[in-house]
Amino acid sequence: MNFEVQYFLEVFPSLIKYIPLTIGLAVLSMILAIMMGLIIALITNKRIPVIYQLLNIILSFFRGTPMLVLLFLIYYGLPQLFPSFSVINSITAAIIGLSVKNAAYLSEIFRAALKSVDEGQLEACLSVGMTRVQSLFRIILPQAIRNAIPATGNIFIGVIKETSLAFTLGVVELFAQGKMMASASLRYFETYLAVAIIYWALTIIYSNLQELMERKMSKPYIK
Amino acid sequence: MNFEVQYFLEVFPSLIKYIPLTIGLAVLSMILAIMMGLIIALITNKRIPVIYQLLNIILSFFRGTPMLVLLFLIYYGLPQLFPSFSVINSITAAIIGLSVKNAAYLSEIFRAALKSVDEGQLEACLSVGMTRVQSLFRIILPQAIRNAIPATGNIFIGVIKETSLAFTLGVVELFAQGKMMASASLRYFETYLAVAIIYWALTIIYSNLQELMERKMSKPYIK
Amino acid sequence: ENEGKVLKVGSTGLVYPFSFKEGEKLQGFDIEVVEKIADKLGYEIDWQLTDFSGLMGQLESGKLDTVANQVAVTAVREEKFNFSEAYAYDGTQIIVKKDNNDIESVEDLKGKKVASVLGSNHAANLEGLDFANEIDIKTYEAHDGMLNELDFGRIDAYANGKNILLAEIEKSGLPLKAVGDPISKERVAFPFVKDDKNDELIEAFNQALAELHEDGTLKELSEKYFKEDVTVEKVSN
Amino acid sequence: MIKVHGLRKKFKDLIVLDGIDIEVKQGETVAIIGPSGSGKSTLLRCLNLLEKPDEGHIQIGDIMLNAKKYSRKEANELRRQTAMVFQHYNLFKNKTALQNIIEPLLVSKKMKYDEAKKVGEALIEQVGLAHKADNYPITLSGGQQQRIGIARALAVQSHAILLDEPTSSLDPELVGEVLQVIKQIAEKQTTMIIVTHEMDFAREVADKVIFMADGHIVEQGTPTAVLDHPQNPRTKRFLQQSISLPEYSLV
Amino acid sequence: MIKVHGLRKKFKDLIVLDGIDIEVKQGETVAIIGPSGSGKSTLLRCLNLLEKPDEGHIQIGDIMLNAKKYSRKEANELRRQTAMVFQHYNLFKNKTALQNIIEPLLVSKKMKYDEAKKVGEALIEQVGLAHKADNYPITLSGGQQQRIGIARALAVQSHAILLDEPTSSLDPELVGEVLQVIKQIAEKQTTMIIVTHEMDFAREVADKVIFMADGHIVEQGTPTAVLDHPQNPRTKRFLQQSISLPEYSLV
Ligand SMILES: Nc1ncnc2c1ncn2[C@@H]1O[C@H](COP(=O)(O)OP(=O)(O)OP(=O)(O)O)[C@@H](O)[C@H]1O
Ligand SMILES: Nc1ncnc2c1ncn2[C@@H]1O[C@H](COP(=O)(O)OP(=O)(O)OP(=O)(O)O)[C@@H](O)[C@H]1O
Ligand SMILES: [Mg+2]
Ligand SMILES: [Mg+2]
Repeated sequence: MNFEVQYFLEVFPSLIKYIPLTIGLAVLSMILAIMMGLIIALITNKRIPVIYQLLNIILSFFRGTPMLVLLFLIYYGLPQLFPSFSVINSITAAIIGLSVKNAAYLSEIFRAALKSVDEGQLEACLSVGMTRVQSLFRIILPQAIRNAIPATGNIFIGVIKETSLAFTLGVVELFAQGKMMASASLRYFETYLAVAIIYWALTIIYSNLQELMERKMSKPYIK
Repeated sequence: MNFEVQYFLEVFPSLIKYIPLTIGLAVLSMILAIMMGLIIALITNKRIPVIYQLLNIILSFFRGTPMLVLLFLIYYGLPQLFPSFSVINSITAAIIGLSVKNAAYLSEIFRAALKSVDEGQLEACLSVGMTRVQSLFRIILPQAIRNAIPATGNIFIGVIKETSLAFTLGVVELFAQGKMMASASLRYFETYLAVAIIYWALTIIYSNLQELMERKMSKPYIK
Repeated sequence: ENEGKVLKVGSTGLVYPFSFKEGEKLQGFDIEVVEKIADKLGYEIDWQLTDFSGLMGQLESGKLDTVANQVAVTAVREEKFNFSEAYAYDGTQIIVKKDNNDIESVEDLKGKKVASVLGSNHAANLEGLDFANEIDIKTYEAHDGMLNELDFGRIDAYANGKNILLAEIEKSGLPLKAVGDPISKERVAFPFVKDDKNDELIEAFNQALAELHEDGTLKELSEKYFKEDVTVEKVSN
Repeated sequence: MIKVHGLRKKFKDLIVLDGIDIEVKQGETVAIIGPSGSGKSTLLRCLNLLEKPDEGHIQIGDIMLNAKKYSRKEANELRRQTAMVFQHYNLFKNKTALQNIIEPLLVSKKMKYDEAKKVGEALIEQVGLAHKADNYPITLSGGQQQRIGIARALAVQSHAILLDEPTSSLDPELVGEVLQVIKQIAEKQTTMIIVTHEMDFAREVADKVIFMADGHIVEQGTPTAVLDHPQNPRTKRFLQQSISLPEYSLV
Repeated sequence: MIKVHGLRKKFKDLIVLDGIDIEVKQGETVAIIGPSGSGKSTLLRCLNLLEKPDEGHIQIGDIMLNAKKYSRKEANELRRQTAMVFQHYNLFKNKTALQNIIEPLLVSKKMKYDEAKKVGEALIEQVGLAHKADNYPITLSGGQQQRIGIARALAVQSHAILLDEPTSSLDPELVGEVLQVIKQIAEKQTTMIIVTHEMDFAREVADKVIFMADGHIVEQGTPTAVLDHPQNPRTKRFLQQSISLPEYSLV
């Protein structure tokens, strides 16, 4: 067989340098996505007639469009329509694209999680004189979060990988670096295997963090 | 502005021809993914010590690795390790990659859905003399499916778009055709907008089907 | 006069031996040519790495001044962009497995499975053959696995730029060979957005290129990467 | 003091409250009884606006509200006049027993943490659960959860407490401990309205018993009057059915 | 006929059944009473192997099983000897009332659909719910759900029926209708074990009453013996507490 172990091992140090950028992009996009997703979930939860339908159509666009196309439209398309958008730099555009798109997915997850919190919890809050907003932040959300963690984790793992699409906008991160190394060495298999292993390791690390968090959050729910 | 409407409209007919292939790939991969995902969910649900940990590590590899890398490893990597794999054609490799990867995601969804069915349902089945397998197919699964539909729908929408990665293996479907037209005409914006609209339409059509299905399945649960 | 001015040049870093990374350093034939030109004109280069569709998008939306990535001059591209003079010549080359004796000329491609890659003009050249409809043409997204694809025997032949293919066959050591003469000839040049402001820059590029030809720098670079001079149009064939 | 006048509530076409008039004096305990679906819960829920009434006037303490038109602020003010104890306890699942009691103090009353904790500890002592202060609700028995629910309702020191079948989700053994706590509170001259199926308890604790059916108040008066000498045939039928289960219904 | 000998069950370190011996004759109805946590549910669940017992012998009808070692096949056979009625009904949520009754016939008994439907319709008639045959469980009241649950248990014509607090999730009003159905069945000489808190019902229907506490059988005998003239002090205390709630517990 034709697997060059030497090269395979040498790939890692150069790839590892790009982990901070990948993680940074992913975490920042995720934070924004969570904030937007939560706001959307709270709005759609109320089912205000026209806004609800409109929002649903917009959300289906973001959910339905391939990430690559979305990034392309934001970075190259928008400036054609509105010249002032041309000041957006590539990293900003990537973060906008990643967060908007995943906000659309997260809003569905959050909506379901909010629904999963027993109606009686809100009633109890109101009955002791808390306002709706207070109830939301002190009682409802903390319970909803727990239900939303696994699905949100899936999205985050997705985002980590989707950052690689930012290469279209000129952001060289982990995967882009891997592609470049592969095409310089022509050792695609070794390089891509190394890339896979790094993503795998990131996923495992994150999964463990998530499990820790889940365990902590489910403390009140264990008999 | 520099948007060529004429070209934009002309793109559609050529793209639409590729919808059947995209849908075909997506549906076939999804069916396989669902079958595999269900089997994995049933196995992991039992938490058999060694098998459970092992399976989890394998699953995290498939969940964590970018689809593109996975396809690459399957199509170009495996034959280097096992020459007999070189007979796999590109469509087969794409379907394997798509289904294995999404099976890993679905298994988590199904596991949660199975858990969400009240333990009492299985006990009721057993108490009237049904076996575990009978209980599963007649009572537990039909109830679990209902809980799993929204998340499974998300995955399916994802698969529709992920089929486009098969282009790396030489499978020309909807998005690949779009890319080819764009790079021939250099009209990326117009072409990609058309691509986005078609994916959007597919998403909306699917979402409506899903809502129909959800409504049908929730008949027993409406007071 | 251009002291301290910045030239934004895009490349993919994905095409050996034109534009690739060794460690963290971007290098390759195209890269060095632009660096030499920038030196002459007194520009700092701000390299932007992105994939090929991204390059075209960035060039068009004014985020790049030009692209150094083996951009061949074609009719469609000339509609959108102005080009500098050529700095290299290339052609669409067919390669096959070494032990393949069925294909000895372009005509032998009839009935065979032949691959090309998105975004390259070589795909268009293949489709432009008189008997193209008799060839089973397959397009792939990227060049990545193509040599392996040919080696595994999943395709019969592969068409791409002659300069790339020869360099890669040598480097990879795979049992592949070039067949016949290139089926087309292309000029490789620097594209610029059609804009009066760029005319001056193109003029300066052309001037610099002429000087680099003159003093043998281009020839030297070419031989460093290709072991032959691809910067002049071959009169034979 | 609670005054309700002409309270009406429909769910779509279903008339659930059909003109209810009630007066509860300061410190009085009123028990509401009646068959399932008669509107007892809806009445309580309208009093603290968990359900929006269609028509009528509600006065609790100094706050008076017209169901036809009221502002958000008025609603909040009225709501603060009462605290509710629910059939299914509805403790905050993500908070410990003590935190459940303190939470409304911190949030609605903007009390300092230390002060709130003192109040909370006194209350949890009062319902006999000081040793369970750090338990999460799920680890408490139904009876214990309900006692915490009562302590939480007491904490906010509202004008009146509304209890909706506080013992009917409990195992028979656990009913006693909860009723005992409620009895103590009633004796302290807290204004209370309690919906209950426990006739013996109503007889013992209530100053007034109201029998509801089909969205109407059918009969009201002292416990003896309503429970032992009912006038209305519907009241009689209801009392026969529910006091002496299961013998009667089996014959 | 049910014979249980030396049945033991631990949950981790907690001994829940500590050597239980029971004999129920063909056609007999046995009522089990006892405080919460005494192991009543666990006992029933061990009988049909929903819970795996640690030790002991169980015989139901012709099928005899040693808890220490039994095959899957033996377990299935024993399980078919009984049918269970649950406190929370546990109707199949995705099936209509009639389908709930028919399902075990189609699946466990491999009956033809038409035949099963006939049996099902007779049973749903018997529990008085023919008019609700096509309703899904969620649209039925608790009492109606439990009656369907009983019909489902009857459908498989097992050797014995086990009922675990069949009425304790029900609103007081709905208890009667369910007890009535159970009484009818008891009169038909079905072998039954029923865990219940309804003392009056136990007195009327049971041939034998068993009082359990802490995983032991403390006292057993005729209803009159156990309920009216209990010998053991624990039985006495338990009966005092639970028969006459809430008066006693409040004093
Ligand atoms: N949110 C709602 N939407 C529609 N109908 C409702 C709603 N809440 C209650 N109802 C209906 O209003 C009627 C009165 O219900 P309510 O819960 O007030 O009765 P109740 O006297 O409390 O009965 P129970 O003793 O069973 O608690 C019932 O017919 C019920 O079905
Ligand atoms: N699956 C389980 N895991 C651990 N402990 C359990 C489990 N099931 C029951 N127990 C414990 O076993 C003991 C007996 O429980 P069981 O449910 O049999 O009591 P019970 O007599 O039915 O009580 P109740 O009247 O409340 O239904 C209790 O202490 C209970 O906490
Ligand atoms: Mg009620
Ligand atoms: Mg029990």
